[in-house]
Amino acid sequence: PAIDARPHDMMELAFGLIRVLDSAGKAVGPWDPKLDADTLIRALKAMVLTRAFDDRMYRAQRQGKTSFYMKSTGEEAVAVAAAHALDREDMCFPSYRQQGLLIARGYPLIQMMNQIYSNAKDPIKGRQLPIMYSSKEFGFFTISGNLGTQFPQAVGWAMASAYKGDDRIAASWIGDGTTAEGDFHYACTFASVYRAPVILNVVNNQWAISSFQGIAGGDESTFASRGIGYGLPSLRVDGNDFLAVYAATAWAAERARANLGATLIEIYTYRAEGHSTSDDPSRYRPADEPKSWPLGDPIARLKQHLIALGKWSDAEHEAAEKDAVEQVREANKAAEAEGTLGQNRIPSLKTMFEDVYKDTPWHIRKQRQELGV
Amino acid sequence: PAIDARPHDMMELAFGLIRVLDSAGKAVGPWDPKLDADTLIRALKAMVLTRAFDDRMYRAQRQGKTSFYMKSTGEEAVAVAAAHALDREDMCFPSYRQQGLLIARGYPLIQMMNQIYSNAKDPIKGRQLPIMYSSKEFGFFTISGNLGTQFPQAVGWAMASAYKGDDRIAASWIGDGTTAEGDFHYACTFASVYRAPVILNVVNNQWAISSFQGIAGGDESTFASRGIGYGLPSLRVDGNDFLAVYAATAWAAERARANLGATLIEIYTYRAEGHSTSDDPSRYRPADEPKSWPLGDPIARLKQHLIALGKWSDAEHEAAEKDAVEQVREANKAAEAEGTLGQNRIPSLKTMFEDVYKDTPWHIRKQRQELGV
Amino acid sequence: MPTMNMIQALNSALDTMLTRDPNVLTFGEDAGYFGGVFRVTDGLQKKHGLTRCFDAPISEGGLVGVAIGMGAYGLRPVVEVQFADYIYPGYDQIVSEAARLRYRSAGDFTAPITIRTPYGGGIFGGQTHSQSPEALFTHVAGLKTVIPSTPYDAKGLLIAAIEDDDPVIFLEPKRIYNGPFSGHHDQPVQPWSKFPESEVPAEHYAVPLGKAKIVRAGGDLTVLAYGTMVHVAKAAAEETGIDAEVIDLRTLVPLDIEAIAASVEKTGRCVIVHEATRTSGFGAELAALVQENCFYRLEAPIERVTGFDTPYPHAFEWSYFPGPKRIAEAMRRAMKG
Amino acid sequence: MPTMNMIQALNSALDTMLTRDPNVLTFGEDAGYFGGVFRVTDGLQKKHGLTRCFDAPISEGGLVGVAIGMGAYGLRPVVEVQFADYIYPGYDQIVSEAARLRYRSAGDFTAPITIRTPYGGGIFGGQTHSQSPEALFTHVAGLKTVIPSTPYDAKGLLIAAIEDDDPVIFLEPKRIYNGPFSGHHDQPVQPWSKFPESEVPAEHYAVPLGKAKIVRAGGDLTVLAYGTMVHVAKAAAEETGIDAEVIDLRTLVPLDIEAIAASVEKTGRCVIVHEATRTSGFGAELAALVQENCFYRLEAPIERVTGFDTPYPHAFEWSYFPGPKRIAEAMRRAMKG
Ligand SMILES: Cc1ncc(C[n+]2csc(CCOP(=O)(O)OP(=O)(O)O)c2C)c(N)n1
Ligand SMILES: Cc1ncc(C[n+]2csc(CCOP(=O)(O)OP(=O)(O)O)c2C)c(N)n1
Ligand SMILES: [Mg+2]
Ligand SMILES: [Mg+2]
Repeated sequence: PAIDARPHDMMELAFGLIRVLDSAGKAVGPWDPKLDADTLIRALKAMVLTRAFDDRMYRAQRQGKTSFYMKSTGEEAVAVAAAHALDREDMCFPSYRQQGLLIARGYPLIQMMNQIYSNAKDPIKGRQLPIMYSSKEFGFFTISGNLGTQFPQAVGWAMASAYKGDDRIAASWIGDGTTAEGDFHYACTFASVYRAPVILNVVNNQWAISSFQGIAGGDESTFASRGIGYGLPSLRVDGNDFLAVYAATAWAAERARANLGATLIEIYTYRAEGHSTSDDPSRYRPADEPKSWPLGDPIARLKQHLIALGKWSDAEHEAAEKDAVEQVREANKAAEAEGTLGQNRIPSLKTMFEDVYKDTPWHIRKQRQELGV
Repeated sequence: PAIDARPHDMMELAFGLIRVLDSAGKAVGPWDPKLDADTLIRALKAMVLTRAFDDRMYRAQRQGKTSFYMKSTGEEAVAVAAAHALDREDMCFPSYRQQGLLIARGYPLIQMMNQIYSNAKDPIKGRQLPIMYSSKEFGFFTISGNLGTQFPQAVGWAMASAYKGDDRIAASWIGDGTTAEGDFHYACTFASVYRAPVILNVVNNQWAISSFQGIAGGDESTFASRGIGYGLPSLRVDGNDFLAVYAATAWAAERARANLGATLIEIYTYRAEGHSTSDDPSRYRPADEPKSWPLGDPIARLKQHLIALGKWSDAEHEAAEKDAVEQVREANKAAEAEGTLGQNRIPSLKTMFEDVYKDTPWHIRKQRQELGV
Repeated sequence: MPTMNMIQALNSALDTMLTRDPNVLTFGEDAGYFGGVFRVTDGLQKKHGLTRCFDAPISEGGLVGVAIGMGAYGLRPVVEVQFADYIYPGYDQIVSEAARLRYRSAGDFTAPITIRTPYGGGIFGGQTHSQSPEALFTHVAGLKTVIPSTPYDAKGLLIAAIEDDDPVIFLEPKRIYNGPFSGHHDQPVQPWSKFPESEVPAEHYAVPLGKAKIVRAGGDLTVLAYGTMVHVAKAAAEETGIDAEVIDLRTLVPLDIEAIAASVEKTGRCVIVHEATRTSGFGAELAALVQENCFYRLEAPIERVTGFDTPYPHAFEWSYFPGPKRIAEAMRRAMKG
Repeated sequence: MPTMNMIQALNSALDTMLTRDPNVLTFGEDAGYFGGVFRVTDGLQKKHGLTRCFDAPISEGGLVGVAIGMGAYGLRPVVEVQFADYIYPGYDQIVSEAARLRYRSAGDFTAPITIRTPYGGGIFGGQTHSQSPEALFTHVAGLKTVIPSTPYDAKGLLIAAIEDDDPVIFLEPKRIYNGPFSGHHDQPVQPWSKFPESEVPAEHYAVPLGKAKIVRAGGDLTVLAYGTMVHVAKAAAEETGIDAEVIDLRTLVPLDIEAIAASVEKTGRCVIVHEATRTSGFGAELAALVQENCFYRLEAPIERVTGFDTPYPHAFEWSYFPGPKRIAEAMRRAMKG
């Protein structure tokens, strides 16, 4: 629809499913963003790299090199498509499953690993659980362990941007389960009332740890339809279809930049692996469920599309996979050289007492001294 | 619609306005509850009594006999219609503006006044601000000063009732402004997921103290349409039309009792007077706005209907008004005889330390002794 | 110099900052067009425009969450929470987010926000318009907690809070918005204009955070108080005739431990006063600190005069409120001890 | 008698109460089919059915709000909050509603609910899986706060909490779910089965709320602790050789002041230990109470060994955690003093 169409007139989009790639890998329908092959190949490589990164870091945790890890396997298109549809300067307020944003924006893998290993080079000084990255420079808001809190924050950032006449917009992501938090409601309410230039994404990967999306209300209506009551344009998109996610995001971004306000997007995908390294999905869902997931693998689907376009081949894909694994291996070697968790090669102890406040007050200084640092 | 119709198939009800009484006072359309005249007359008298009560208590505050009061003027049908459509045993979780529930259910006026005057006979022992009534016996949940908290509580009560195979249902009321609290979202989510036998009412009187409903998002879509995203049947009703409110409530109650789950009802009305005795609406809305409010006065409209039916007359109405004023005068005389705020005719001081816990622990006992009681 | 009550002083602080710094804006429930239920933002929308001072939905969690995002962008939002009793829906955003942003991002993102809210009793507000939740914030690392007791301090401290780069919980003692309060509710209220603390410069000035103020010098006993209780404690001191030193803490975190320790080292006796419920109130932290810092100098147990461990009951306003009588008794006990 | 770790003991408590009392039910995020991320509700849905033990949306505010409504109806819901660090979205319903229902309705409505949640550090959980928020509840009149330190107490206290007619915040020290912890992270963890406290009756029993327990008798120094720190304090006492009396408070509100005062009257010295941040932590209340009750008997300043006033940092797990070394130093200071 036109970006200035009335939300009320596009309600059906909240109940359908926006798709571009057909089963043969052809791009069809009105949402085809008509991207050039170079962009598609860059995006494909970013998704491949994200998956290779996840696999390596998952192993690192299993090898005891860190305490925790979370993969985005099967959901790579969610973050990577957004990274391509948004401007580099737009601000992202992600959940812990959009590492693809950093990777697609070219954030150094070693920095991510240093954070995961909580080593002396960790950009956030060992203060956060692995994967809770933060990089203002790369437009990636500090990840919170508390679900949902970033949603209204993104709205506030967008309101500030609009207030400043800045044309950057904000985007945020939460999961299907997280929609049940008050923050989802706060974000939709403020985004609607103040027409904030923000994209509110609900990544419906159908599971919240062990709870099926129905426990969050997903069986009664779509998560996209939650936007209707706020008068927000609400789109439901095939999250494993890179072109569909790109198109929906680009549409919402254009709308936001035109000061037409916020959009709610439900990105319908599937969590192909465990919730985290602490989780064992076989306890609560059939082992073969991932295999039988109908909407396919976002990487395989974009690959198929590029091959259908005659711009890509199995050989090139294999090479790209090898290259990704190699990049990750290199970065990991360097990161491990800086130390992994438990080796006690961590930032200096006095940094533990810094950044609680801009200037350290007497009582924290005193506590530092009690610790003899 | 049939009580088991699919919410998705009645979405338009969330955007329209259910009305029964036409401008001539005739009951028209599919929602006509076809009530007998006796019921209508009882209801009319309850509304008249509620208004008389409000007027007297407002004066009492102005006379310095208490600290605070809130009227429901112009919104009497909201509570009184519900009281008649619900069973006497159904549990109400109201806001501070549904005093009509207690009055219609025959709660002694003097008890309400004793609470308002915080005197020695106050059933809640002087512990709450005026109008924060509580009566389990009359199915009226203790009013909270914190907006919205009763909404998920009503859902929990309803879940408990269903769990017990008890056929009582719950109903709750919040204002348009209060929909912005997380509690609104929690209530809708849990009511949807667990199909709780509860009626969730949003009383859209268009003002939240000085804020027009638009500040809560009411300009972007209807409050009723908030229910769509949760898959709840969502009705939007003319709140000054007694028959419409009755019909919508009765429909939702029947649905809940048939274990078909919760209903969200937006009751569209108008706050005819100030928010409370602490408020001066002339500071933020045109003085003549109440006069020009199109949907009329719920009492005048029901009166007109009964007269049109030939079951009522101006004379009888005048008599009913006189009688109401008389009842209130009587009760108030008796209540004032028990004491008004500031006369220090309050419950014994030791009661201040009771009911914090079932059994008073040592530290509170000690504090009581320090006070010498 | 203009004479202002505390409401006017707070309004002047906001007006001053809105005028000086385009990154400052303020919003809250009824805070825009109407000017706030206590009139603190009165006239600011008219003067500075809809985008600088506006109404917000009734959603304390949203208010704070949105303010944090604005702060992360680089603005300095000032949020009004209508009553401190209603701040809890925003508690998660305050505790989990505003307080931790700088630390968890190693300074990459910060939340230079100020959350203003009227608190305290003495106004027949019942249990949901009388609360004193300061200790729920002093326990949270990353937050600063500030409480003024005069118009002059109210303006200077609010400006300091807005200019501070960390999140500040700014609690306003609503009982003394219009005039100080001795605790003798039967006596007529004196307007601020009768007191020198109502002389408030029209222009910009800051009262530094973290500095207490001796409001009554004395040698025999130290009384620690803040907000409304500063005035009640002063009244109690006058009435007992005890040579008490009354200290207005002004900032609870970071606390001016030097001023406190210096006074108790001098007097050897200490009474702590607050309206909040006793158990785990901020008085507990003060008592712990005083005995840690001045143990060998203490001549009597540190006394706490506080609200009781019950909700604040409407009818019992003056029995619940820690008035001059209860404070005087504690002072006498501390002198005997 | 069966041998249980703390998880099994908690599971047994829930199983016992679900079996005895049809008004008891339990729910939480991942607590139904899956049995909870820490397995505390494992098997309960299978045994007692979907209506007695079920999954809930990720909505702590909703969890508590709904539980309050169930409590008002007459049920005794037991809510699991997945981590104490995530309880804040439910804070308003806990503080403004559950805690006040009985008081504000003069006993007409009550909230006999139990909120279980794992808390504390020592598991490399970083700042959002390691918090100790107990003081945010002890300040709120109307709430009881309970913390077990052994499997036996865990079952007995949880049953007492469920049977209690007031809302109870039940904090579970997750670090010692599987075995006690001396604080020496470099030493192998011993499973509970090696300790007598793991002998837990299969049937119903209650450990009364409000009663502390002397877990190590001693004459020279009193150590006050709860949860994981009880074991760390015991280890520290052994290592210093100081004849310390270690008291496991078990319930913070209502507190067993008699047991505390009796011990300090005997020893004249007191060290308080907790994981929570220091400022306004529950240790402050304990210090205030001890000096109020035992002032003339105290021979040294009361020491507090606590978490630092920073978020709990992932990489610095063992520097942040108040281990035996820091406790031992405080004990020695208290003995010198
Ligand atoms: C406020 C809060 N409550 C609970 C948790 C524990 N928790 C972490 S992840 C998670 C599941 C989230 O599921 P979803 O929102 O669908 O995101 P997904 O993991 O599927 O990407 C839960 C319950 C938390 N981190 N924060
Ligand atoms: C959590 C909370 N925030 C703010 C308030 C202050 N307050 C009391 S009534 C009110 C307006 C409510 O408006 P609405 O929900 O429309 O109900 P109405 O008064 O119109 O019936 C406000 C903001 C409160 N009581 N509780
Ligand atoms: Mg999910
Ligand atoms: Mg309203």
